[in-house]
Amino acid sequence: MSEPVVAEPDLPEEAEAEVVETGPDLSDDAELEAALESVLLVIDSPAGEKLLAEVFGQSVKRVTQTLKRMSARYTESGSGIDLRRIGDGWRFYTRDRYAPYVEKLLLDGQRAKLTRAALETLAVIAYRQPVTRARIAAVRGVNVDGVIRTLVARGLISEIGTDSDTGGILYRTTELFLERLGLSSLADLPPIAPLLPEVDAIDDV
Amino acid sequence: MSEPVVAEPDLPEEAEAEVVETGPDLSDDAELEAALESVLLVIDSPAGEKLLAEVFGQSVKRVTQTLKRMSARYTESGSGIDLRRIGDGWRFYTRDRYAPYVEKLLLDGQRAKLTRAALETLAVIAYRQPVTRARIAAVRGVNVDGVIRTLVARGLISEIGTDSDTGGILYRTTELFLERLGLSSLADLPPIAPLLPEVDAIDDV
Amino acid sequence: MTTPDATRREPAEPVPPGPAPARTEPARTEQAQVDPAQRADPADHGTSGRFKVKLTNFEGPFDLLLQLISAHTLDVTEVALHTVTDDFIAYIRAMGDAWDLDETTEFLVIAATLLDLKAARLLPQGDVEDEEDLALLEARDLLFARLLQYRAYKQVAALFGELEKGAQRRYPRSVALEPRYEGLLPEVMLGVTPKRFADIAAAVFRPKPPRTVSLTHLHVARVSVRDHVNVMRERLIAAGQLTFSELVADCEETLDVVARFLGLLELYRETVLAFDQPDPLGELVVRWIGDEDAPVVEFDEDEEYG
Repeated sequence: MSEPVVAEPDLPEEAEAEVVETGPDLSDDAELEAALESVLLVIDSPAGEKLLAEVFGQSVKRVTQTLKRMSARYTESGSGIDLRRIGDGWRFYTRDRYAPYVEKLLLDGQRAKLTRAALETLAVIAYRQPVTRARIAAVRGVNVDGVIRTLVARGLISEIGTDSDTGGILYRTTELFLERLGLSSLADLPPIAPLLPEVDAIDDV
Repeated sequence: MSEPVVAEPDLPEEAEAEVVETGPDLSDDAELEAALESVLLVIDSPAGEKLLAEVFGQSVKRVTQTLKRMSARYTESGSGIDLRRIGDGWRFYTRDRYAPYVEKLLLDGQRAKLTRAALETLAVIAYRQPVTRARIAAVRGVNVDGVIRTLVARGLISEIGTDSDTGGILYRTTELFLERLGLSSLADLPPIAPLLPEVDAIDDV
Repeated sequence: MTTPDATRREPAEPVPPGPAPARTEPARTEQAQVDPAQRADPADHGTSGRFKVKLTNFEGPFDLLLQLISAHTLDVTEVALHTVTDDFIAYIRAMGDAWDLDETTEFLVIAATLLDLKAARLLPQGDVEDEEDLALLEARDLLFARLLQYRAYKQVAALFGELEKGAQRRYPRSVALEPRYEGLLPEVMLGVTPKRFADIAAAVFRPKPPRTVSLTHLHVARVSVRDHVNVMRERLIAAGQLTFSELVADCEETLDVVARFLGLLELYRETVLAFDQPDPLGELVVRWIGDEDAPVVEFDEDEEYG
């Protein structure tokens, strides 16, 4: 009667989680390749071999060799993922031959709506402008580089000079932002609730 | 092995340039998989089978089968890329065993967890939705106004009308809630009925 | 509610469960451990601290009950409810001034049921003699059902926490577009109203709460239930009847309100009071039905409510 009888859901990651205890063995080529795949999946701008070597505690030479091998493998197998070294680092790109489908998807509006992270970052900028990237990151508790780049690209925020103290770039919201929210000026932004801590509040998403 | 690559490596290399002219032949399984890989690389929220089927002009059934096959292949080969169906669609995730390396590169590595109050409130809403605040408070025995407000602001629950009897606002969980828990749908939750006492009177409280 | 007669109801011989929904039988051994007569023995108290159970954090009365039951390493049964009544009351008293009335209400409702059960010496196998017994049994079943219900959701909440933990180890791809596609994006949509946007901002800006509620203030304030009993006795004799609001109108601290409430239950046990509450959550009217010069029944508040 007192047993927590919640049926264990089918969680394949439980087994995998145990492997993490010991950590992947990166001296194994396949493991290093897989670890590189994970990291390459989330980076926003090209990552240099030196940075990646530091992340994995491997030599620059080995990481470089591994990246080249992976890139060749993706190409040979005709994967839709294209690993290329452009500028000063490596990044995943879509393979050229499938670009028409990517374009169709984007035109259909798959990325038209802002993500939650983008919305939260935009909220910080709207209510704290002008504000630096570091300040935004401090409020949200996360790295916001990619999101800020996206918001600039979408024309919702723009740079307006640098902070005199820190030298960081300052951001503000644009006319387009007001337009999209249906407001005529920043003064029309609803006041935000008093910033009292709440025991019930949940932490950052 | 860790390759997010198409299964059939016998794609004629020399023909590739010409294929681009006419476009990939998506009736070929390997081509469809590769095309899906390209598209999955650019989305920033889960993409449903229906949307993907439209983009490729293929049946929902075939696209769904292909995605499942790809996901299984990534997992079997130990790829660092994890293709999962979460919320209302498919998306690339990093494989969990490589989280430590991903977290080295991402500042938002250690993400905050939901508080117990938030989890308990979400539990009641997930199983009883649509449900009023009063009903949730009755189950938990505590006032839930603050936590409900925060969950709404965080996008984990949303309002969907009012209860016809009491006029209280009804709440339900959102796609973001499913994503947060890594679930594909509410149907993935274990049944709660076996845990509950069989007293109808509780609902009258 | 009519005048209770607590003395009439002696612990009955164990009989098969009454009209309560069939549940797991409480283990015999547990029942022996928690013999109410033993616990009421003053010799049990005194130097032995009553706060044997130290809880770090709880979310509401059901959570507290479950934690107390678990701390006594009991199964969740009606018997367990009996066992933890004293602890439960002790927590309410100690926490009194740290809560607002909103939070306290539900605790008081549950405390009242627990005390009713204890006062009536109603064992799980309670024999049904009259309507009053039946009402008490129903109250017990409802409380027990709500406790089990809460436990079910609490277990699910724990599962949610695990799922979240697993999901947090998988990072979704969410990167800026390759430059070649940047011109293709359709017009951006925020998808929220200004009000929602402000709510999101507020949620982001809100200071992160500490993970646990400090209980360092436990044991700080002590209020004498006896004093409150005496105050209320005088007032009720003078006025004949008063509402609960009137009785607590002069209380400055929540703890005092709690003490008055407990005091009322005490007077009720002396059978000098009657309660009227026409609607659930409606105004509680307290009527004096005792003798004006009735002898004051001495009681040891620690024994009963510690």
